[in-house]
Amino acid sequence: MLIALPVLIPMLGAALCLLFWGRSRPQAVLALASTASMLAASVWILFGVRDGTILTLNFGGWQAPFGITFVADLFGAIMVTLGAIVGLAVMAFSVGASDRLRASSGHYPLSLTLLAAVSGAFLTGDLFNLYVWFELMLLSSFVLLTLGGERGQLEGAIKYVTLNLLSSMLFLMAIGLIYGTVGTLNMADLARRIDDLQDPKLATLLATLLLVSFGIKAGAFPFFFWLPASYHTPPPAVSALFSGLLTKVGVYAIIRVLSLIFDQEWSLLGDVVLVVAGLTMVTGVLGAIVQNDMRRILSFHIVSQIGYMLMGLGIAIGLVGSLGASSPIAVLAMSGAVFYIFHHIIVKANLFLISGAVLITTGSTNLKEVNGLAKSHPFLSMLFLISSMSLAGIPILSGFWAKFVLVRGGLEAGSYTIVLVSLAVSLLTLYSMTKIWTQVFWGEPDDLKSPPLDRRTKAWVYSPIAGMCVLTICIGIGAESSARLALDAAEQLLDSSRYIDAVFDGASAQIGDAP
Amino acid sequence: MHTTVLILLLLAALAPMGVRVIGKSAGLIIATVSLAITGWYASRFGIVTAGAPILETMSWVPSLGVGVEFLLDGLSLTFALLICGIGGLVLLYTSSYLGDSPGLGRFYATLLTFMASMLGLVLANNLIVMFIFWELTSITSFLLIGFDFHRESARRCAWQALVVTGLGGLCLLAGIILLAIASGGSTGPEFAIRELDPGAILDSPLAGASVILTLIGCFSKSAIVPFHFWLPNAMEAPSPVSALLHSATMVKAGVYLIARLEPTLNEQRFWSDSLVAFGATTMLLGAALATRHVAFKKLLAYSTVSSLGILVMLIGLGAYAAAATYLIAHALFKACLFLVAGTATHIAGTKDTEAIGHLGRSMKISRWSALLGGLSLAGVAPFIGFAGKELTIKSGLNAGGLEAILLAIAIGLAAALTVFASIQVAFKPFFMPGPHKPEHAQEATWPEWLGPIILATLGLVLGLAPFLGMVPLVESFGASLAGAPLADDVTLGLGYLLWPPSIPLGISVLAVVIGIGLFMGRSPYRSLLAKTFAWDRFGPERTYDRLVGTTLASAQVLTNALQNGSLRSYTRIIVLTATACVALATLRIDAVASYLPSFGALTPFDVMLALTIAASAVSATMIRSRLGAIAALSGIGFAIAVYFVLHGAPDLAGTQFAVETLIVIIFVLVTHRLPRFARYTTNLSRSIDIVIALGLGSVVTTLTLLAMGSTVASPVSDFQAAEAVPSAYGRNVINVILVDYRAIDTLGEVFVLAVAAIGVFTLLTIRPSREAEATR
Amino acid sequence: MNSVIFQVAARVLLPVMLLLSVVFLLRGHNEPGGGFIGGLVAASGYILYALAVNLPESRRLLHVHPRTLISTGLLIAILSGVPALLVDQPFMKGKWIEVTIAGFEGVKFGTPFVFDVGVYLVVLGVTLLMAFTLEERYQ
Amino acid sequence: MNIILAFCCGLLAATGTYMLLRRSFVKLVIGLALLSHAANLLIYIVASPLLGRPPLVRAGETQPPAPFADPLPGALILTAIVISFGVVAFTIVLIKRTYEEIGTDDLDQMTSTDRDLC
Repeated sequence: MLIALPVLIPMLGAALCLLFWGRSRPQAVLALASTASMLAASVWILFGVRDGTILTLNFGGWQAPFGITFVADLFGAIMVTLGAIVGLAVMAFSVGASDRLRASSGHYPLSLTLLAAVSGAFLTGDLFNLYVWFELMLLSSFVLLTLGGERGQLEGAIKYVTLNLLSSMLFLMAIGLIYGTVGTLNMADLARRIDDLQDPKLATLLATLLLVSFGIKAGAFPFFFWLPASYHTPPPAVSALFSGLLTKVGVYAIIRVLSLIFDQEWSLLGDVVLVVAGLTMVTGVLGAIVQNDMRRILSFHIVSQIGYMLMGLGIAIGLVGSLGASSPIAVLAMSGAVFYIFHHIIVKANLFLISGAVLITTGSTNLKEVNGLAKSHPFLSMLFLISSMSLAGIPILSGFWAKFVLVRGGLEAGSYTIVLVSLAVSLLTLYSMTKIWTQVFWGEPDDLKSPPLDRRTKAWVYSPIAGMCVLTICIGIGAESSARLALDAAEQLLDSSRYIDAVFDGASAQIGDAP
Repeated sequence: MHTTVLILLLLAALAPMGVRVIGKSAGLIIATVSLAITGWYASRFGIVTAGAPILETMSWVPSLGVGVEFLLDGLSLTFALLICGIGGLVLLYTSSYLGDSPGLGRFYATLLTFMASMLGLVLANNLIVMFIFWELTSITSFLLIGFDFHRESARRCAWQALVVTGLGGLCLLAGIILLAIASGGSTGPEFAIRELDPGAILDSPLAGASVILTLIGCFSKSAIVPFHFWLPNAMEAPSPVSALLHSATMVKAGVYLIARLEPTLNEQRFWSDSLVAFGATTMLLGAALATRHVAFKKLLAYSTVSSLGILVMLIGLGAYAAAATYLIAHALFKACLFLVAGTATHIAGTKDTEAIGHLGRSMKISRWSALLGGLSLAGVAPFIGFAGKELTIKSGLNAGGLEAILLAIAIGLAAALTVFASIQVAFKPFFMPGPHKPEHAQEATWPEWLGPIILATLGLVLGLAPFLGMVPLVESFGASLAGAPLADDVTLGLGYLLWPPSIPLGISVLAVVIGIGLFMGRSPYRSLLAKTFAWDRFGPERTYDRLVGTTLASAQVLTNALQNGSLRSYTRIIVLTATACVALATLRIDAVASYLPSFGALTPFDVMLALTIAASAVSATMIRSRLGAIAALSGIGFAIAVYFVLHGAPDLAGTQFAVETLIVIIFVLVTHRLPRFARYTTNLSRSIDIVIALGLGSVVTTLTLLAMGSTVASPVSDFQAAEAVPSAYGRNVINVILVDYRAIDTLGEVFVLAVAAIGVFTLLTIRPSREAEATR
Repeated sequence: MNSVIFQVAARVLLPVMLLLSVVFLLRGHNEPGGGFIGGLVAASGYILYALAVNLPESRRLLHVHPRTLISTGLLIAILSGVPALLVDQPFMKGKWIEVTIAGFEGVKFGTPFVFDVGVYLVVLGVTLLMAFTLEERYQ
Repeated sequence: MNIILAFCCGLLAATGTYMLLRRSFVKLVIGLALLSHAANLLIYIVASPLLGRPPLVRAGETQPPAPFADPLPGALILTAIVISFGVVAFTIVLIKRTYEEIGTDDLDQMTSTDRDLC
């Protein structure tokens, strides 16, 4: 039961929120309570899987593969926990920063359904169930994106909706084809059965459609267009939620299906992933350096950083594919991807929250319109500096370790080109982060158009940001535990037999049912 | 040693509050702590110089091979003393110099963080830990250069310095990881600097790349050609920063790392040669560029560039004792001169050394600091700078052959230009007339003059009596670089250097004479130099600007092309890519045909349905009226529903009918006031789109056929059908799947529906105008 | 649509369709039908009524706001999984009891049915929320 | 024998894509609906190529009478149909609202959110 909680709690919260439509306070309380308990549940799960056990839950008591199974391995548990952290931070921020109309009509329940869907996607062990969570996530995000109905929101939403639905259709077709070819939807079962196909190239063909679909959701090259077109249009709390979680679900799905199911032609797929990773990094960062709005810069950077995550994956599976055995270097590279994802989720969501704080303080996030915040808002500036330097991979923050593990893995694996590209991109990231810093925070302060925030608003807006900053510092200083976690998760990911055994082992199903 | 770094960090965290509570005298406390730490390191002097390095270990990230291992040997001790000692004096100086600045707390915090990082950098015995501190010094340097962030030039220069050193940092990261991999061989990378294996590195194919990348990193940090341009620009920082970071310590980080890796890498082919070549070039260029400027700090900055070149060159030449002597000498006199320059600029109200006259009449103490420091810079006996210069010339001559002659000329020339520069900066404004004579000028307060005079005096004392710690420190420093005790005795005593007269002494004297001569004739010399400004546009700074410009321009072009705002272009790219990927993956399969299903018997119903679907689909795209298109669309839906009825899925059919009807109703309700379908597109673009669409369509068909052709032994649904009645008590298997086997899917589905309904509701009821009202 | 016949028809049709929807719901587990179709049928009753008579009247007949229906339905659907937990079985494990309803012996009544009731309510609420909002706005 | 429907699937996908590529964004919705039809049909024909009876068990028996259609794709499509209903309904209203807000249905005029170049 435990591992269904991160999905059920926010669902329950969302359903209850609907009863309080039009009243923001009870909804806010419900949202905070739900995300907080969701976080507690995910941390509990994380502790449960910390030693390498994989928890499973067969819904309805139907033995896999006949029903739907939830599986929490380390990677999944880490992702769910991060989802809950971002959720809690965003809800707290919303209490301070949301306008009353949005807060009373839809913002909270939809954020909760989004969180439920994200958790579901991280935990499910069933391909079609993944589709359902994807759709719930998408539809929640559509509504959140358009909530308020401003022109920019609607325009962005049309692009976002169209391209993501295109991706969903491809995903659905891929599911149909996979079921028609292999006869099952349970991912562990698929992993077993797909090896029976006469030709491994057939499996790769099935993977291709799936990867294109996930690639669109992940915002990889050349599919990322929907992201910079829309992420900066909704209220900052929504942007933060999106930036932290949505594309990462796509990346998660890519990692999951590649590491678990389609391991027939890993060396080829590894190369493909690396090429995509490189192009994603470069196009994303080049887009970022020419923008003049904080939130647009950050949006393009999401794209570029998706490339880093794919880089770790590509190196790892390419290495295992060509060497045959699971090498420590492959585990290292994979752990780089895992580390990068969890660093990125925290820092990116936080940067969007900070841009939100800038927005409600000054009324704009345009680099040309906002200046000199370091003088008028030294605390906010410090928080931005920490987060942005973490994003740029500056020690001693979390981003440095993520970058270090990836670069080290890449160099050890001999993937020099991608390492070179990633370092160049990292320099440009530093360039654009300092561009924000030198223009928004340095310079002569402007006369603020908006009235100063009251104490209560300030507390709600600043505390989640400060909390996430502390988190990135803690990950940086206590890098050992994070690195260990990432390494263990990576090892588990690359050895798919553990996942498969856990799903089909009745004993572990018991563990899942009664933790 | 860990404690000292932590104390500084703690102090950094407390500084802003401290300044708020007790005002600028907080600086005195901070300076005292820093000097106390210097005292602690000084107390380790005896142990370290006796040849027993101190090692402190602490575990940090063992799974990645990173441990905080601090090593105190001659090299790191020298640096630690300079960092904390000069740091303490600079902090003291700051308490007066920036005493009235509102950013004083921030300044202390950043400066202390810098000191902690710099200390960590030189103590760390782990490449990664060293790198971590390295990057932290870059960041703190960035923040300090931009301290006066309301000035546009300060922001720009800070940014430039960060990008240049950031570029170097990334190269360095790759370089040291490669180094560790090369050293570790098959056992995994070796990050502990003392454990690096020169032999293994020599054998590794990665060695070349790693050396080049590491050198780029060191050169960019230490402002070696072609990265030297950022340092003079960094003079936007307040003077204490220039004194501490940009002359005495941070810019020497590159030199430090080169020195640290010298025992490991000196066998490498390019290592020594590149050090000598780049070092000598930088030395000469820096000295020459210094004479082009008359502003205090600009001039000193270029002179620093020159000195950094000398240091790099000396390590390359293997002249470790000379490097140690020069390094210490330079830190003392340059920090002193920067501090004096800061005070002088404040008091005189201008930074133009040519304009200021007889400043020494009012700055009765600082003028002596300037004079002593300047003499040391010029390399005049008996100052420590003299010993440094003598040893440098001697090492150049020791290179032998043509190289020796070239080096001797270069060093001599640089020395002469440096003499010129030191007169210009340390003598001219204080003791010679000039058009700008500040009225009522007064000597600065004691914290401002105390530091420089101590540093200047130290330069004199150590020059006169090198046995007072200087010799053992230099020996121990040299031993760290050589990896063994130095073979030759270190001779710093004036007696040895001045008698018997030698070629170095001759060159030295000549340099002083030429330098004085140049200064006397400085106006024709300057007009000659003015012509060289034209060459600047080929210089590295312009190259940097062009590089940034080109990157931005191409990024703009690329982003314009990709993120062009047209959804249709996005869809096209995505569909084409998807089609291409799937097509390629299909073509790879051998004997695709064997997977295709056999063409079974056709029932007339199937044919009719298929034709209906096809005809409706095509007409949906062609019909010009909206209602017609909707009708065609629902035609497809109903045809599919009929197909479901015929093929064993009545539930599905019912749902499909119902949903199709609802969609039509909503469509008609909502869209009846939308404009008619307009024909916006040209025939050409329509044709292109048809081709793209057919491409995807044929891929879908192929995949469908492939999947239909493969038979599945026992799909999971066999079990679901078999157990529906016995275990799930339901006879409608589809419904049993929906509410029992896969109930969680259905739960997700009803949530999707709920969200969609809320979406429709909010879209229609929440309007921007109303939202604006609501926020009021 | 203001014809009297249509109004009368709608008044008659509403209870008929509601009854029909319940039938669909009840037999769904064994014959074609189920909560989804049931919910749609019930919703069309109200929609027809709103079209034929008027919207406020239809809303009044529903007694609750469609949003409340959605919320209740979602809660029922989630909570239907809970009974299994009480006996230490996996979430959503079907729990069945045999009841005697109106003389039918051994009618099985179980949590999956409760789940379907939740679906029914959600679909009813969703359809009505959309339809009412649209009618209000675009009629 | 369903082979002919495989071509229908392809055609639906093609027409759907074509409609996505039109400038008038009302057509976008039709395109999305066509694509979802394509996906639903695909799932069904791929999984149960045999003409089967409904997977309903007669009262008193424990197995549906063979040959019966694979019930799982049926259930999947049911879910997918309902989901796509929600999505399409939302999208139609979104299109309408966008039209009201910007006053044109030309996709190529909606470029305001993508770029902000220096």
